[in-house]
Amino acid sequence: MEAETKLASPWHDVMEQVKTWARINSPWAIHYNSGSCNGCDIEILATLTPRYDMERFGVKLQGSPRHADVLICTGPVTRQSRERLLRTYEQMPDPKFVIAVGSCALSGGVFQGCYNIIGSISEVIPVNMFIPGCPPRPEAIIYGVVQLLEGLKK
Amino acid sequence: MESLANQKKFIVPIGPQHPALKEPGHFEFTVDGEIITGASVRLGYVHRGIEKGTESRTWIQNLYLLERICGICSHVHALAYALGVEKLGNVDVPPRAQAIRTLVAEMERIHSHLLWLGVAAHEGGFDTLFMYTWRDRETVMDLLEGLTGNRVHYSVNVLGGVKVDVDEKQADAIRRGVDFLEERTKYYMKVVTTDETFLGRTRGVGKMTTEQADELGTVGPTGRASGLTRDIRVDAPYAAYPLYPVQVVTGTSGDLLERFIVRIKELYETYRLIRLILDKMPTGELTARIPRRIPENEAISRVEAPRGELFYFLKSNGSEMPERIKVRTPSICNWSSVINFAVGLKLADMPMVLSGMDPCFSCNDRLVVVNRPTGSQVWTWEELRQYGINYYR
Amino acid sequence: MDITSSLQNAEALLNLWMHGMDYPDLSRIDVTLPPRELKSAVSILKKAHWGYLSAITGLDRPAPAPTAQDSANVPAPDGAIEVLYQFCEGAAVLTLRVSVPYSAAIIPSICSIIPYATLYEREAMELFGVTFKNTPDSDRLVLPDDWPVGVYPLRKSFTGFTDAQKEEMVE
Amino acid sequence: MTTITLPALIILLIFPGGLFLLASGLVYEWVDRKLVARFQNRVGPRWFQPLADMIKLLAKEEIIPTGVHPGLFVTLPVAALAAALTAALYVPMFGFTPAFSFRGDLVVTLYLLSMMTLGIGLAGANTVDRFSLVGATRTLTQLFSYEAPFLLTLLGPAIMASSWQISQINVYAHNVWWMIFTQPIGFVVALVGLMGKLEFPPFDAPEAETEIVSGALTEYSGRGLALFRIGKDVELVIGLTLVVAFYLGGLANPLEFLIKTLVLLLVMAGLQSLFARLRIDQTVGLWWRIGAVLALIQLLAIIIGRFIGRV
Repeated sequence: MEAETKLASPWHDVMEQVKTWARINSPWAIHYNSGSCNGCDIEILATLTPRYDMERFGVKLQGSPRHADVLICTGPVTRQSRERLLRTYEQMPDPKFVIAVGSCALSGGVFQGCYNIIGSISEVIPVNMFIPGCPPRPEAIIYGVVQLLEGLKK
Repeated sequence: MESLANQKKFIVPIGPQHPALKEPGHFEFTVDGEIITGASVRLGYVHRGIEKGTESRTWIQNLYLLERICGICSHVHALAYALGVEKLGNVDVPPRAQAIRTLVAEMERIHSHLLWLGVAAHEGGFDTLFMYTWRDRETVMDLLEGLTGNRVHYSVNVLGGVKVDVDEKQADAIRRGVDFLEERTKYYMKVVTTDETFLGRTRGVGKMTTEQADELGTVGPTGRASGLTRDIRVDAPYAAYPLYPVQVVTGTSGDLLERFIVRIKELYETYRLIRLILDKMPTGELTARIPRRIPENEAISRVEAPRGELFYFLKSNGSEMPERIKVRTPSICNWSSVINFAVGLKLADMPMVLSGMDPCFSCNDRLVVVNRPTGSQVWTWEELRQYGINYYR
Repeated sequence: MDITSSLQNAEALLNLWMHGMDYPDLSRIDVTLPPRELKSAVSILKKAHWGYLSAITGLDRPAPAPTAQDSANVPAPDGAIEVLYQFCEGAAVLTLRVSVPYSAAIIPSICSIIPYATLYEREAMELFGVTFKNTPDSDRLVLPDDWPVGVYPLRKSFTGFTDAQKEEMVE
Repeated sequence: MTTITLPALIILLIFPGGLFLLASGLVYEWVDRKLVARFQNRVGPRWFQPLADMIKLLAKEEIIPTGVHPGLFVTLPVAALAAALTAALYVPMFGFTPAFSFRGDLVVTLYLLSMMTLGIGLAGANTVDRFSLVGATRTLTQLFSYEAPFLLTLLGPAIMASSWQISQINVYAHNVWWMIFTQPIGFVVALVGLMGKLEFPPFDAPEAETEIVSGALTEYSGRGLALFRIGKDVELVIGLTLVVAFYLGGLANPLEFLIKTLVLLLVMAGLQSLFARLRIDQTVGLWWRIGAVLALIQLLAIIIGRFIGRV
């Protein structure tokens, strides 16, 4: 958190807690596929469907990076989509978080060594939460998101 | 709309992201007045260099690499590759393994068609149908997970056979699941053919006659909706399809509505096939030995993926690693057919034709560069659609 | 139309290049022919409605490594790129094999006959460095925009970027 | 009819006006999202979700993109929300008599509500981003298409009550038989018009998430977006009260208000999940061909009815 000017009164702590509470309970997400085999993408979309339904935790898939707090990205960043991934990340307003889903996003996965990929997402943008698995189950993705939100509490 | 420095330069906005079904692409039309004179597509956002990767991995490692080309038809890629390698090493696979491979291929077809039905409905703004289809798709995902242990990449294939067996309990679970899905598919057929707003978006859109479909080389349900009876399971039966004959499902009118209907009818056909396979499952062991070094040879293996014909060309040079593996995915056929189908059409028709041709197009980038002789402009897909609407008003 | 009958009439159609034919297995015919006769063969197939073009595959056949006893005056044989045009009719597969040396890798484009071959040709152009004469569209298909010109990834000579090149790529 | 008059300031800031209205807007948004989710067989958000969304958006960094008139960019959301809030003063919120009502406040309320949509349209047109440009054109095209039929249908009860004052129409509707039975067509067009005004599916072409990111509001983040979303919620509550006051037999006490509006919201949520999104030309076509004609027929029927009645 950027260092805010310290307000003397306890009012500041209350405001801080309310802000954190709001951020935990309504993490809007945007999903970016930087070259994934879309196995992870259909699992991310499956988390929004009736059986798993991430809307219970307030997660809503947004269209524009301007509206999103959490960037869920998949795939071993291909050279072509590297710049677009950066642009998406920069367009998102603070405070923003990045979740890398799938072993490709973590380490280039099975495509390690192919000539057109850069490897993992963390080589392009800072990542807050890694969710391994090829593809991770929807429960694992939800667990990852909840863990990220828990982390916010501190 | 800012004009471009040179026509070749194109700006790719970060559009709404979908589970991009193959490479997210990007279209470019050259227009003379209102008639499209040329069109081209630019892929490459998901190009990872897999074919080069296969040349530096052994035959067995390649199985896991090629399976991850596409998350929705992963079994079909592995099956085509395994059949090709078995042809190279001329190994014959026990019939029970072939039957299990066919069973998993058909279950994956259900999973892919239901997914496409949901995404197409979501693209047309019909979210309830999207939620319903994806909820029912969970049934087939559970069955696949029960059978193979994983929801998406099942890794059922091993060079020379299968590493998964179907016991009686799983067979009953699959039969019950298929019965439930058959009920739901009847409901979807009713929804797709009667819901007014949905018909408004799909009837008469992107009409393609049989000759055009053949001329443009469309494959899979998109071609069959125009009456092109091209289905590798019938033309060149592979795995266990000779034992379980398939009836080709074709439509006649060739518009987007017909493609919905053809895919839903194919689901009925798949349910029948699965029940047939489960009833007449041959016995025997599951794998056959395959040498580590495949003798020098060339092989072609063609398989019917949910989206159309998947073409594998394998070449070995006697070593542990393949000399060359060429993968031609079905989507590239549908894309190249759109490119040529677009010439001569009016620009105003293009948005509906593109989304009509293969709904997974619509998850491509939203940018269309219109190169007019007077100077080129960059339009978003939506502006093209807007242009189409004003043009017709 | 079972396999043998469709193979027979494929043979009949292409009897001009009878010498180049061989039968790797019972459902395939390979016809090797020089680049300049490619278009006429393809148009014969098209007129007879024999199947459809399923894929264009590139094969890199690098020059055999110059063995020790090769005397200096014999110029090292130039590597070749072989392009396979695979046509499918039912279960039968007819492959037209065209091979061109590295130095003069030019093949006439068949897009005038089969319009949808443009994507396959673009891909082969990018990845193998074969140029298809007067192909309608020669933009890049799959390789990224910042890919160095003249580097053809699917050739055997390409063994990936050195780390230095990778660094300068990433900024 | 309970005639409670509260000191004007409290009305404006606390009770039927400011804070309470915002809170009810949030509650109605939650009810709507929960119902649509339940229709789609999903669990749906928790009760405090809209509140959390709003606070989070307010706490987010506000990005003012380049190529945008900064003054306009900031004031538009405020103006839009202000228009929506003032419209609430003339409407019998929660069954209480409207705080301020004068002859002809029906037209003023409708004008204020469409000021809100105008604000969103201008916000979209203000930026350079192509998606919001298209979103803005769509919002405005849709505004011009549903405005006329919606106004005509609200004229019906006004003519019956022979007054332009919402509170009088409310009193009249309370005494006489429910207008929904005497003017069924008018009710249907008013309901569908309300859905068009609030851009619920099948009329959500202006912010079609799959086609143009989020339409006119693509460039907004943080405070601007929060204000616009709150404005939309308030518009939802006001729209519901208007249609209920006119067609479902007036509003006398808060309990009646709650029951009737929530039932109407249930009907609207059902309609929302039934239809696919209509293309913008289909929506405009639907409105002008069917909506306007039906509204005119209904109006004709009322005028003839009254004429026969008086003779």
